[in-house]
Amino acid sequence: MLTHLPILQVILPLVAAPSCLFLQKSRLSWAFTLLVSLAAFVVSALLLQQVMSEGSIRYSLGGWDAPWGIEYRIDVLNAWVLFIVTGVSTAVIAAARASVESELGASRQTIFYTLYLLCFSGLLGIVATGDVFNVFVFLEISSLSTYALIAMGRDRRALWSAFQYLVLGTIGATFILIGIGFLYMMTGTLNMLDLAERLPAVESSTAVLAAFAFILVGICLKLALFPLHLWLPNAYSSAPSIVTAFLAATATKVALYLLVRFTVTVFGIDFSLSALPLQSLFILLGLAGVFVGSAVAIYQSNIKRMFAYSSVAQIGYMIVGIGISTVAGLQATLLHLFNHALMKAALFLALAGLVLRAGGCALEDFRGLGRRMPWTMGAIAVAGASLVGMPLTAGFISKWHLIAAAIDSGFWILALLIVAGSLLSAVYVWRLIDAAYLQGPDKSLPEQGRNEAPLGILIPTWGLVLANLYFGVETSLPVTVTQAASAYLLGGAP
Amino acid sequence: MIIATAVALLVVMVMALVRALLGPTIHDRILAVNVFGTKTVLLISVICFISGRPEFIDIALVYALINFVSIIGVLKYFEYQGASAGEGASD
Amino acid sequence: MLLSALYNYWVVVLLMMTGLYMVIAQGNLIKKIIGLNVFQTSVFIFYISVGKVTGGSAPILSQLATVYSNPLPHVLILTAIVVGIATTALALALVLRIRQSYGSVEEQDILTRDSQC
Amino acid sequence: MIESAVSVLAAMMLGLGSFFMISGALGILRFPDFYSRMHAASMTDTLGTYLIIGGLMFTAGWGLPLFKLTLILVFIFFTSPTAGHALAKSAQLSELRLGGEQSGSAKPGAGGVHSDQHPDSRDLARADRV
Amino acid sequence: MELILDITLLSLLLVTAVYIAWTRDLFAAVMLAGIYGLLSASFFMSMGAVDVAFTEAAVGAGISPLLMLSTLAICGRAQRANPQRAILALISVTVVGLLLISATLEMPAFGSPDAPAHLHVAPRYLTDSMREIGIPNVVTSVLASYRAFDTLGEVVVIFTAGLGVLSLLGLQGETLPRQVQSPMAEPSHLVLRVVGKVLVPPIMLFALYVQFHGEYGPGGGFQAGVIFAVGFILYSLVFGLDAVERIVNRSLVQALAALGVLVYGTVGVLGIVSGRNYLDYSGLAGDSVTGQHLGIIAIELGVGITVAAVMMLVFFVFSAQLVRGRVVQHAS
Repeated sequence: MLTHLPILQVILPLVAAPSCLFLQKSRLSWAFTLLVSLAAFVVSALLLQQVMSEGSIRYSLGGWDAPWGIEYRIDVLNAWVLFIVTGVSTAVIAAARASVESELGASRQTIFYTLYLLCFSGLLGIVATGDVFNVFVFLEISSLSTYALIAMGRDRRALWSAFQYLVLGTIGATFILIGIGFLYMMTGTLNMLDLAERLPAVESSTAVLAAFAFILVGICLKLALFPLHLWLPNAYSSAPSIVTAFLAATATKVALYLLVRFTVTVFGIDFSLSALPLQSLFILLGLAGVFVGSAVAIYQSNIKRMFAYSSVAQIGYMIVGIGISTVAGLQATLLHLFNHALMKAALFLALAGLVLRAGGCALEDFRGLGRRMPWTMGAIAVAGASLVGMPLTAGFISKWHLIAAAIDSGFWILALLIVAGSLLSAVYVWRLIDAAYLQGPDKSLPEQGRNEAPLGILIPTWGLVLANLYFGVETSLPVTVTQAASAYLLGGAP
Repeated sequence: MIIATAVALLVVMVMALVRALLGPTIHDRILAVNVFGTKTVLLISVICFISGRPEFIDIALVYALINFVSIIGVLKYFEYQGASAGEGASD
Repeated sequence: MLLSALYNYWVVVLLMMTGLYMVIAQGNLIKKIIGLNVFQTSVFIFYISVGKVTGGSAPILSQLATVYSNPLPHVLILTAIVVGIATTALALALVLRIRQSYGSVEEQDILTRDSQC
Repeated sequence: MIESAVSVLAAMMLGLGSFFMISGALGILRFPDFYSRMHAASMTDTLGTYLIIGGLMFTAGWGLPLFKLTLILVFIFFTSPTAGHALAKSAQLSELRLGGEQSGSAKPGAGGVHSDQHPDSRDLARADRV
Repeated sequence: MELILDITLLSLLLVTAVYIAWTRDLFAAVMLAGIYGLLSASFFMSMGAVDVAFTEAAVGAGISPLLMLSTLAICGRAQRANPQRAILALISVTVVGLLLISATLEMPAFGSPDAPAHLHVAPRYLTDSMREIGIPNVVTSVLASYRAFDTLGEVVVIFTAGLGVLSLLGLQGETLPRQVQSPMAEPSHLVLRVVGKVLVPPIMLFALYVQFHGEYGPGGGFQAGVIFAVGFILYSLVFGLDAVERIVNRSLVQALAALGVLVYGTVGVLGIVSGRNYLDYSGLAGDSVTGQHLGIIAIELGVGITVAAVMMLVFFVFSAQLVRGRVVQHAS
């Protein structure tokens, strides 16, 4: 069975999704989804362990060898991303029940879990595959289910943001399709490794350059890289809370993975950096994302929206890491990918609890929250500290690596700007702390007693928060893995 | 002769397209689409013969089917549309 | 054949641009969806043009033919067409819901109505 | 001998069919109002279609393609008049409903929206009457 | 001849697309989108892509205009002019266009048999698929065996879209009043009713033919599913939605949609059970060619079931909206 792990990773949720539709009771489908997600997490842990000890795994689907059939190819990079996605998904779905029951009508809950599983398997499929067209297909599975999930949000804005996302997402996917078409036209293959072998022979052609540009723009639309981020805040703030937590922690990570996979593995880092002024482009856009995202976040009164803009900023850091384009820079990106997934999942889950109890998540709802929901607010405070990059939290580790990588490559100003960006994020996190602990509860409202979020939400949230703290101190797992991954990607070691 | 037929079909398709573009009424457009559809059926059959693979005529059959169903669907739309426009005009 | 070669790809490019223009510039949501369709279909045409081999027959093996078109782009486009109709169906369903809750399918109306409340 | 006769027959049918079709299309393009266009389409067009499929049938020779062509012929035989009938009926109905407006032209704002909401609905109607 | 066909069809496509972009009558735009579908299908046909032409005809000229028309019937057909973003659109479109045009200049010539695309992976499909899989339609062999996983993904995409539409619209239509009938069901459409009744069974038969003939000619599960659904759609157009829902109710269709995906997924798992990789059908029967054949039939069946079910589901949900809108209008 161990040899089938790569395909089990994807096929388990994929086949579970239609089965879930047959479960008529919503609690049953929740338990089923949780079980599937947990199983996928176990599979990904096994995969990661196998890859770390034995090197990359290849799995030919249908028994057809690589360039003719579709191949799954798991190296340290995908194993790492798979591990993150499945882990976060398990935590999110564990917290989902109460929130979903309060935000969605009873008749839609089974469909919700089915769509969730579809989205989950779509994301896993994108990460696991070694075939560029297969990436497109699974991208569409995850995108279509995401649009439907976002549209399930409570007010009508959800519909509009789902539509906006659908239009932009389809344009992005079609751009990727055009790029794949050019690649196929120039090389005759769709397999990533085969492409990597054959592209150098034709890399001077403008068609390959156009392919690169189209794929890049398509992925950046999905990634919500500044200035293509406009769909993200709307989508995140109006989707059901659980969907926001899941998407914020996984979808952008998977898009970032795709960016790394295409620029580093398929096109080769040398081509990627020489074809376009990509290094400065990435660093500039990343920094612009950091500053614009953080600055806009400061002025938001809807906290979901605030953290959505903060996501735009955090994506900026990761892009900067790729832009540095050294082993250390890439490692910082991959580390931040992991840490950001941990903190955003924790934050949005805590917000889900808040929405459940307070009915909304505007800044006013935070007044006196430290007393009303101490555990929820505590989670937000710790995860917020991690977001800012305080020492002893996971966020500090990745920022530290990023700054070190920048200094190593001689980008002193860049390092300073990263620190400045972190200060901006401290401002918006502080607004929450200030409202929750320092300002008294709203006097005009009747006095509210303690009204803590249900344990079903608190436990997964605090699990993630503790992970934030744990990986802020004991960093051996993420650091070893990301070190191996980036050395493998850039150094060409097996 | 087959090739001449194909050219004639193309010419007819152009004319039908012009009618579809010009309108002026909804029904003119539907008529033009219908004519265009039947011409496409014929064109596909003719292409099959020109390319020497007459076994692909199934596709022409599907076109004929789809064409018919979509014309009926369009007309149905129009009945709804007309009904709601009538309602709209009265209030 | 050279004229045809350029012509094919250039028309595809023009079609893509028309579709993309519709998606970006038109405020009507249904028109946007039609534009997306035009855009996607032009990509299909591009792929099929890539798969064409001069004098090649349809890739269904038979004694009548020796040269065949490339089957792989056909397979890819079959999948892409399905993805396209799936997206269209979902988008239209969204439009219907938007019409129900906003009372309009014009982008401007929706934006003003969103900013009002 | 018979073969050449068949191929001559096929060519004649194809040619005649093309001729009918083009004349029908000319009618669709040039006739002044919807009903005469409709008439042109249904008469010559159907005839042209039969002739062309007939010609192809003679070209096909015995085999599965011949059978499929027959199916197409039968299908068109059924559906073409039905579609025409439904179309004419629908045109007639809509004209009655819209108060006998000339050639059933769509009313401004026929989209179920009030014309005052749509400043360009007059445009639309104009575009519709060009 | 090929050249004339090619150029004419492409020019017509261009004219149609530009007119669609220009017109402000959405109804005309949708009708022309139907023509656009027919034209592109004819183009695919002339390029030798018979399976694609088949699918595009059914989807681009059939299902998608029908769905758009039902949407239009509810949302109205007038479109407002708003040029405010035209400049941004023009700029981005021009950039994309120039990039593409510059890319075309160095592309392998159109139709050249020496293009890299025809030399590397594809030749094996053409030369070896007969020996390895044993069916003449290479597109089907690639679709259902070499790249079967893509096709599984495609089925899941369709399933996802069906679910999405259901979650958006499906749960409102359940309060549909029973007595509402389609206007087409009025006695005045006697001709239509008779023809509809006569045509539906042959359409179903044809769908089955397409389903199982897909290995030898153009066709396969997807196309068959669409044709099957079109049969039901025709029935519902002529006899009203209720008549169809008496035969197939919605939860059955929903279950069928899931079932198709499950069939596909399970056939893949059988590959693992038989000691091979996922979706490897060679072990399903004594010799590998028979196994492949069996596997392809099974998964095509799964595809057909899901596609037919989802298409019907989507169409019915949309029509229910239409009928509902009409009821609301009558009430007000």
